[in-house]
Amino acid sequence: MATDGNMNMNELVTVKPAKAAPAEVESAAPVAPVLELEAVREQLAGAKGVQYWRSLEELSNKEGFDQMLEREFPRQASEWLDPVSRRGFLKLMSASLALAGLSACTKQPEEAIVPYVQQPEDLIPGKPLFFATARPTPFGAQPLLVKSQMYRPVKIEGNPDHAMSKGACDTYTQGSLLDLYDPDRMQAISKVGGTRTWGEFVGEMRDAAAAEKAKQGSGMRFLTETNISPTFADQMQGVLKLYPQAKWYQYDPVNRDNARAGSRMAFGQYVEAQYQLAAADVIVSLDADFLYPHFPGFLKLASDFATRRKPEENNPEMNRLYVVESQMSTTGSKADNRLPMRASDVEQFASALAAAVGAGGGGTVSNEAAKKFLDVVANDLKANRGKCVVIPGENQSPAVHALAASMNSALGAVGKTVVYTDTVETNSTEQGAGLKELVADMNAGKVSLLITLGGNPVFNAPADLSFEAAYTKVPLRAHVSTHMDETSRLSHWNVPSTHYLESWSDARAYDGTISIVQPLIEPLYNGHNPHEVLTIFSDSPGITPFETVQNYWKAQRKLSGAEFEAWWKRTLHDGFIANTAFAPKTVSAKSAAASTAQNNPAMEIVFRPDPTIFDGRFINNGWLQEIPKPVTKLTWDNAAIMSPVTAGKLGYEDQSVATITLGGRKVDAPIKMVPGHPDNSITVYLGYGRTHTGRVGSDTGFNAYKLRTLANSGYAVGATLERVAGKKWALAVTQHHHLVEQGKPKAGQSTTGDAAASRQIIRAATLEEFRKNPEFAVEGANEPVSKDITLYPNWTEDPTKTGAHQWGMAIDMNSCIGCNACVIACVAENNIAVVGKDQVLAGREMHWIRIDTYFESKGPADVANPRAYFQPVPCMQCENAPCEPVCPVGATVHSPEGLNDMVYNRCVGTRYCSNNCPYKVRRFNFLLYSDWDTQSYYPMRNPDVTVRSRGVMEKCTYCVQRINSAKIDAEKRLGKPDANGQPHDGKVHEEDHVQTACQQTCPTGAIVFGNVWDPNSRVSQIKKQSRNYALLAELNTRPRTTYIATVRNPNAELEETKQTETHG
Amino acid sequence: MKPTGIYGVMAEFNTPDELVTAAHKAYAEGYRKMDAYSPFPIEALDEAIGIPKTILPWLVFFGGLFGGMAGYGLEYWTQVIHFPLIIGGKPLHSWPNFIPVWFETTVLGASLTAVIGMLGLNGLPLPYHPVFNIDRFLDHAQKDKFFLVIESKDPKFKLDSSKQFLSNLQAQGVWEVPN
Amino acid sequence: MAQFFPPSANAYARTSLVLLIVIGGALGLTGYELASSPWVTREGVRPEQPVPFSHQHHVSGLGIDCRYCHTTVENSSFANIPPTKTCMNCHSQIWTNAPLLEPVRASFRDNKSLVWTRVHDLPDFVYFSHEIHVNKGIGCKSCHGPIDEMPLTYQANSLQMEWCLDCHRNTGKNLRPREEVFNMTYKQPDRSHAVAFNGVQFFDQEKLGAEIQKVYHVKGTQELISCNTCHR
Amino acid sequence: MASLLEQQNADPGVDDITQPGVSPPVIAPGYDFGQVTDKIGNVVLTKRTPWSWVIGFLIAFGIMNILMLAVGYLFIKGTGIWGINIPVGWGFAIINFVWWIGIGHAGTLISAILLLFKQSWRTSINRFAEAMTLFAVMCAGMFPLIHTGRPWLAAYWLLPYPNTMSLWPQFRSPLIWDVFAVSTYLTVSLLFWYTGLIPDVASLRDKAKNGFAKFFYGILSMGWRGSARHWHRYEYAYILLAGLSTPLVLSVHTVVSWDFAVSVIPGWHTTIFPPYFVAGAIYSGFAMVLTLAIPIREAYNMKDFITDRHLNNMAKVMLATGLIVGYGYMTEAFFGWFSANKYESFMILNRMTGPYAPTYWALIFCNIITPQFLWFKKVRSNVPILFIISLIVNVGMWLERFVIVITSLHRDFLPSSWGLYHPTVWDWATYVGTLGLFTTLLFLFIRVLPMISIFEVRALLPQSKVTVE
Repeated sequence: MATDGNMNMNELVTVKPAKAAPAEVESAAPVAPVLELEAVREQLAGAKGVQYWRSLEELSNKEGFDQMLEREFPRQASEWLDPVSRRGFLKLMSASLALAGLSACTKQPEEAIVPYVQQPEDLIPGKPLFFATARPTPFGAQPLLVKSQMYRPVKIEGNPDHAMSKGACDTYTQGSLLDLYDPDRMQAISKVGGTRTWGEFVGEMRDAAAAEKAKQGSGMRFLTETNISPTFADQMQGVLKLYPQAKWYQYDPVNRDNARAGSRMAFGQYVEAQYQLAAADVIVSLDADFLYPHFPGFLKLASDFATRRKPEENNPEMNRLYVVESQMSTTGSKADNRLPMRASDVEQFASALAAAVGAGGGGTVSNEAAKKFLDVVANDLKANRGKCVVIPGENQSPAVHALAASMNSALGAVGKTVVYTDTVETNSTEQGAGLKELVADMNAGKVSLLITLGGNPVFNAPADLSFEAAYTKVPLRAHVSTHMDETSRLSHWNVPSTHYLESWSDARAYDGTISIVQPLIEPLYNGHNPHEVLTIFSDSPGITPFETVQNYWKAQRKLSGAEFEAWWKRTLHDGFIANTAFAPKTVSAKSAAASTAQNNPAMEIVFRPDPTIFDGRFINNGWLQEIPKPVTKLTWDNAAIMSPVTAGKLGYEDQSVATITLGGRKVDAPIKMVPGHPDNSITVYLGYGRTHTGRVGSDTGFNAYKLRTLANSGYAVGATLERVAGKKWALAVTQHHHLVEQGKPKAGQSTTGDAAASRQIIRAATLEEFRKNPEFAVEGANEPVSKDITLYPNWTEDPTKTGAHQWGMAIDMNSCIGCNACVIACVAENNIAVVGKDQVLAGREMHWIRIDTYFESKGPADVANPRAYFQPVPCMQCENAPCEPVCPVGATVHSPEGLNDMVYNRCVGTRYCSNNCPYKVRRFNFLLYSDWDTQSYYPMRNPDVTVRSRGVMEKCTYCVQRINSAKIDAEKRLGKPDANGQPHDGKVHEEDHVQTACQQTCPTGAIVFGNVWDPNSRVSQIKKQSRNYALLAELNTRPRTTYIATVRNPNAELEETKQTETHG
Repeated sequence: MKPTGIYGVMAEFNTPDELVTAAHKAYAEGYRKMDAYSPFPIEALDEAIGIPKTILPWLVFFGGLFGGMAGYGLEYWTQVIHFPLIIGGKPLHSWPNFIPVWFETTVLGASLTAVIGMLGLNGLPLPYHPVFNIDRFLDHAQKDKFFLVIESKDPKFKLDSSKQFLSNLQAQGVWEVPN
Repeated sequence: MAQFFPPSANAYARTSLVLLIVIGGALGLTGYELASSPWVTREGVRPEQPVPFSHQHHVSGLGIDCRYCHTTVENSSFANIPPTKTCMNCHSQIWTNAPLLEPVRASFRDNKSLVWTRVHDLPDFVYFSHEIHVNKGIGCKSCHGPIDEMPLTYQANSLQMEWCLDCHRNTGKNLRPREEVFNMTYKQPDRSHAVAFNGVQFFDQEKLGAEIQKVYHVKGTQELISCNTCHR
Repeated sequence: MASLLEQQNADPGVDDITQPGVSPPVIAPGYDFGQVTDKIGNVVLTKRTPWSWVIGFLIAFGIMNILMLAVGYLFIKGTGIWGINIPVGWGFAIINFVWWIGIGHAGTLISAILLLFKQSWRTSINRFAEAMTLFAVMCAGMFPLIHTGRPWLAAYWLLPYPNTMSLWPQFRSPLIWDVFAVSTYLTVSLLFWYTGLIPDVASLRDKAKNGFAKFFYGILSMGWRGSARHWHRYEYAYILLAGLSTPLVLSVHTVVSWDFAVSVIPGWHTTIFPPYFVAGAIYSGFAMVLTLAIPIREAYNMKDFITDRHLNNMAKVMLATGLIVGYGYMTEAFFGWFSANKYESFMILNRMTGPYAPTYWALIFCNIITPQFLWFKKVRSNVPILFIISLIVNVGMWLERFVIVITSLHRDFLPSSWGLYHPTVWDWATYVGTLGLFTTLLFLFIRVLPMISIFEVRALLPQSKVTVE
């Protein structure tokens, strides 16, 4: 059912907004009986907004303004970690109150209960509702199913019926839930002078529009983010019709200009490449990081890729991935053969490869290793015509895209492993060029009214455009944005934008399927969505976004009345409009010309979207900030990432600070070494170093946009580095890769990955080895001691085996691509706290599941290009759990169904359990990490999971709240006829789909959970595989979580080279 | 029992030897209700004034037995009967893990019995006692002199003769000890 | 008399030792009693409510079923507190001018919720589910007491963990046939009074409980006292 | 067996074994009963408190307030103010706990075991060694409580008492064993100490002029009057306590060692721990007794009672236990190699060469190299050097616990979760603060109670001998 956007939050029955851990803490930070969002809004608006706005009057006095901001706004970020603060005082109060009472005598505060006046019929308080919607991104919509508790969105999942999701969901989308409740969002409409009403804004805009009307809108410009909404495009066309001289530009800093330009070179038109990896035996990535959510169409690519990585004993087949790349990416980590190569050299490589497979191009590569690699790849491609595909990187030049297209054509891949379709954007443009035109117009004084809908161009426009200077020349500037950002502070009018969970819209997924974006909640912060803003300029002002979207689709579908209503309901229910996926286009790529790129030995710098905060839009999102970036394991910062060799040559260590100069522009950046990174190249992530953002994002990282120009948006050559003497930039890294922490690794020095290999923590084989010995993962490995070796000779009954189900999990290391989606899904599901950079530095991050990354180098030759392994580690739920016997109060005990329960309210926090956990999966609230003060977070929390207080241990419980709810559902079905007409046995079965949060969101299905007592369950089937092994089995912990060992499929020819190098 | 306001008679000696000799003589004389006082333990006095062997060791034995049984009983009842929890794949009655607490409670029971029993058998606390009425005793009994007291409860006690008897033992002084 | 302590000191010394032990014990006992007292548990407390709603009148007097108001008790962990609309279903017809009901009418008129004081309030780390209890044959009365006789609602039991465990440890003692769950006049079987279950007459709660436990698949003690049954 | 106390003077003690014929008396000659009583009693009963005491006390009290501050802040903020993290869940708190508990072993050991072994030289030092035990155990006992995340709950959830949650402690946990072991140890030590004090307090009562002092000591002495019948039971009780304390004192550090040995962590999970911990405890305990005895006998001119012979004997005990501890270290290293267990061998290698290698080698220097000097009589009779060695051993034993706790935890099984531990200012403040608490209590003790057992010294004098039959 669709919410009509009219619900009143005040009416909600308060079933405890958030579950509280210890009662005593409650007394100090009482949960408001009624969720008074109005009051919150007022308070927030009053507390910061007013002062903030007053200071905007002083735009001319920039210095004073900045000081003001420092004092009033971003400095509050320090409160996050401030040792003595108001929160500290509250904690003192809670501690003293707690000390005053004895456990059971702690009297609970009186609580109010507030029923509806009229209860919605579909609402069952205590049971969640699920609504289908979609999250628009520049690369297409993410189809979603959002869990709503009492009409509060609490968890985002992928839409299982949608081909592009199949129930999976990516890292950014999982994290976007926190953005909805972000207390730092813009709260009110304002003009330079202060708070204004929507009416005033509309009035002034209409006046300005009227003035424009006279000159056909020649001074009117719209700047939006990449638009994938057909309705919006339609609306915009309508507006542009009214103002024929007006112009609409789209700009996203992470855009597809290169791909579009390449597509035009190859096909003469803009097309979208849809790779069908399920059909590909050989995949070649030319610097394409397609196994990470910042790649267009990621979910499907990852899922298709993984389906071909599951060799079984009786079917030992899998695909092969070659990666040539300019960083150590998740994709490179999964590669069977990987070649680190500077981004600027890839074009030559692509050109030579195209020549080798007969697809135009030309030239050769000079480097011996690269040449060998190229030959092998070319042969393998040619041997697998029609079953292979070449994927160009988003960062790569248009020429690489064109070369890839012509290789795919030449190799017969088109129609098989790649199809070309229309673009996801409603109006494809080369955005950089557009922005350049807009800046020129602004500078020329041609622009009198600029409406910026979303985006933050002042921060992220190419540095050489000097957007800021041009922007301030526009006489009237309005910005619609979720946060007060760099663009907002230079705009006259600021309108808070809605979050996608608050607004009506529509959007195309990468495959073209259109979803209706439906809101799950009334705008929390008076937000207005771009559709609504655009109606101001249309000929039908005042219509709501809901009407706008409905009207568009009525027109599109040529439906009306009940017929439309039925269609509409079904569409909302399904989450997408059936059969709207793009049909493949028949296009043929021109044979690409040889690359003219020259090898330039100067230092190269590669700009990439950040793995956690993307282009900077998620900078104020604590969940995403704290997710360790894949491979680097870095949190809360970006860094200049380089290879250890380059760092050594330049005399840098991790955390050294260097001034990077590129084209006369400078920025100070910390150094982070990553094995496998090509030498003489630096990778920087975009989006950090924001000057105007919320409390979370302030003072994090450095601004790489300062170096990025229009012409070199992917990479640039010619950077110079200069050491900032005596300065260290503490980098909060959650896993150190070298045995000498934070030091300089010496040549040939072993990594933790080597230790992991020797300890058989990661077990891997090549496909050849697997074929020869399918038992490689268990043979010769440390196996558990016999259960007979016990102090209790007459003890035969196992007390853990009395439950109706026995839960277990299998994690396929071959499928895991290290994308972190599981980590953040777990954070959202289990109310896991954000701790901040200082606490991460202290080693106290709270994630219940982590992705361990190991680099393995079997010999010196491997050090520069090690194999990488991802190993997600949640609680193992050991049957002989070492944590349990050491707890003095019985706060961690075993359930009869084999779960290792953690009872937060019983825990006194000795941390003994964590010490004794060989897997170190337990997390401790060293301080009060859960935010008990910010009211806006209360509705976000999962009411089925306790919010932990300080001094309490916590850990993964296999999402026991989901298990329990599934069990209750099953028990209620007891005796009723089941699917086969038999009386139901009251147990949870495979078809009940009880899933852990990590499993549900995993794009590659690497995590499988279920009842290990049911021999037909998927988890039992998978655990039966020969590759199944338990971590540290020799400790006799008998973990319920087991791993499926990695099998790689490297090309033997390249392996030989490695071997020779190793021995030579 | 002679209704008398006199607790007994007290004699002071300079050395332990003198005290022990005097005690022997008094015992030989037939006195039984008497006590010797010294600033440190003198084992020879046990025999000299006929002190029976104390039952304290038995009390301590039973104290320890009780402590141990209570400790193990508590463990067994709480872990096996009252709230059986599955801990680390071990049986509910994980007896090796119960040994340390059992041991400690045994020692605790025995030790408490030893001290409380000693005090109880000695009739302490007893801040007031007739012997303290003698100033010489107050000043020297806990320091450097040795005293022998024949109590009036003794059937052979006769104020004059007992006093005389003590004086004959080369006592440094002899006093009547008022009650 | 140079002796410092008077003869009476002996009595004082011994008495004070005894007193020390007695006082220590008494303090412990007081602590425990206090912790389980109604002052802490709010057992028997009738909090002030916007409207003095009488379960006695509505349930015993009018015979309204529990589920008329507590609609979700069989389907959700939360039994639902009726919206004002439910009250107004009847009270727009009867007692339309009763001053006592003015808050209800005002709520309906102004579209503003009534704010009740919660009577049965478990700590936030306890996850109690009405639906499973009701479906497994635990009557309303087992926890809520004689709610049909309460002119003003109060908490009939301590709702402390030991109270919960008492039933989770002795599963059979409160089970009744599912169709009797909402029956306020239901009586446990005894020698003189039988309860029929699955066509068999039971004269003994122990036997009835055991039978229901078997038929309804009520879990055993080990599972019901497992921590994650209530805490997560 | 009854009169062991008395028999002591007949037995010269260990010296006879090593240096026949040359043993100096335990107590300097020339004292009579009265002089002994006055000399020791006057320290307490003097009206003029020495300036040195006042200054020393104020310094100690000042340092103790650092503890109050640190613990106060800890309760406000949580254990996050310390340097602990995941993987190193235990830091200074547990190191200090084990260190203090170890120190707390000397007193009972001297009182009980040396009593049973008829070592008469124990007499002059047992009283303050026992006091030291009590105070050290108090300092130690504080740590397991404050190191928990929620001490306000741990304070009583660790005890078995009937409660409305129907819950009990989990008796399989070594931490519960700790609770019982440490509290039993504290109780028994207190009883032992108090029992020993009764006759001496009675002496003070009778000696005191001031009414308050008379009352105070009168209450404490419970009306002790030196009756032969009382002495008879008293001696039984004392010997029984000694007999009970001996296994107790061994059990306490054994239980503490089980905190580690029961776990699965490489470097912790080892059978050598109980004996090696007990030896270490005695080692550190004697070192601390020396550290205290040397200045105290200087300040209060007690050289006649705490003679060089005492220092010499304690030095020998240190040497012996130091060798056992050294053997323990070697055994650990040997296990690491001989077990062929990759985690164990990595652990010992990491100790010797990892980030905390300096602490390991410092501990080897302090605990193995330094005591070797004690082989030489010249060193044993050189009081300043002995004092310095005792300090070094104290530091060494603290480092030992640091090495055990930190290096084992910081790199255990999965290399991905390896980390480092850096103590914060609050870690140091808490540690230093307990030193303040300890010395404050010690100062108070010296001022208020006799630091040497008067009645036992009396019994040591030659004139106490009964020659008649």
